[in-house]
Amino acid sequence: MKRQLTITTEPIDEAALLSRRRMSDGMGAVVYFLGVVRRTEERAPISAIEYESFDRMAEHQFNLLFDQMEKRWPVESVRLVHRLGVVRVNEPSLWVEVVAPHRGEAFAACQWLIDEMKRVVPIWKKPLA
Amino acid sequence: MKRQLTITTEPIDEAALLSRRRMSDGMGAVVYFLGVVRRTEERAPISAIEYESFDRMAEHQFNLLFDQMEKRWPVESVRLVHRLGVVRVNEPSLWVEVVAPHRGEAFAACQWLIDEMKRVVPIWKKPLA
Amino acid sequence: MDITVHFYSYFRDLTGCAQTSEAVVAGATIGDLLKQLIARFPGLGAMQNSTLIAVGVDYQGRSHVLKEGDEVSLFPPVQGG
Amino acid sequence: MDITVHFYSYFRDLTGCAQTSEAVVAGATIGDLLKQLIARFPGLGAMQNSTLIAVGVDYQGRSHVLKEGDEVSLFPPVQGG
Repeated sequence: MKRQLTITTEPIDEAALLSRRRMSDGMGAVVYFLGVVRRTEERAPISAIEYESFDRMAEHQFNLLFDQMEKRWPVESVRLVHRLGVVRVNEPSLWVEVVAPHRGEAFAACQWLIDEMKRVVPIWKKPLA
Repeated sequence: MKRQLTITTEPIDEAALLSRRRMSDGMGAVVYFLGVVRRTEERAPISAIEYESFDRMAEHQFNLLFDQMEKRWPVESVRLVHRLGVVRVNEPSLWVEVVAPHRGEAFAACQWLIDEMKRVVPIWKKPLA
Repeated sequence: MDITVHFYSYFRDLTGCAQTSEAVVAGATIGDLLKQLIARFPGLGAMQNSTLIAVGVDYQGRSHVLKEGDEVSLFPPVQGG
Repeated sequence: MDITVHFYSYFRDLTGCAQTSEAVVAGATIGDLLKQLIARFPGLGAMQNSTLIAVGVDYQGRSHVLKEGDEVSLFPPVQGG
């Protein structure tokens, strides 16, 4: 399974990510998820979220998740970008792409990865007014 | 719920579709699905799939599905492109985007839409050797 | 009365036909029409349980009663995506 | 022995500190370390059940036995995405 992990303060460039997608001709399904900062956080209006990470551990925990993903589903490639620092409302903080032979496994693997990320990867957010 | 349906013989241009995405600042999740023609169909190698549709009925059935989707999930917008005619191996035949406040509903609505499409929308495929 | 019938996908190959007309008695159902069509196009017989049928752009069951001017479409299970 | 301790997210605000050192006895567990840290930084007390603890880059439970040179990190529930 090809894996590409990017944890960065740079804005997420979806078009550039798209243009770098490579998939073999046995693959039939690509699932993308884009997480975007919303105007309200716990009912209060915000202007941005500041993301902080324990970098070395975040990378390690993502790689442990990729290891499990590879065992559970026939995923050909996973690419994940998490932005850190100040991310303004309506800007993406997370981009995930999973390529697999069939849609069932692509959806399952992508949702599982995001759920697990939110459980174990040491990234935190602070809403900014 | 905004809806945009395109059933076309033109290639699917993901970059152009991406650049036309609009979402309000209450939306936190975008799920995309891309269905791509695989090299093998029922274990035999193919070069392409030819898609045929009963156009008027396909549009009507998609709209019935969008009506149900709107009742079940707080989706802000759905865009769906299905390509017809000859689609070569490694080219996309289906592109779906769902925008919703949270990822759970975006994933659920997107998967439901594709499952239902495969049950009721009159489009057929013929593998080409 | 005359019912216009359309075939899609490989039903066109089974019948050798994209569109035809079939005369049915008043009060005839889709089930009755299907029987007549199978008698005329025996290739449809093997598929009859999985055949999907629409009147206009909506699916209808075998007991649906036909009326003058109905456009009926017959096709195999759909396979979009 | 001395254990290096890092705090992340709002645990830095609760303790007023990003990194510190804490002396523990040989054979001390993470649970023992946590008790000492709460005595020193009472703000951590209210969070103790939801506090996540890593040694190096791996999560460890309260019964994990510490050894010389361990780098321990304390932080609140994670919230990526």
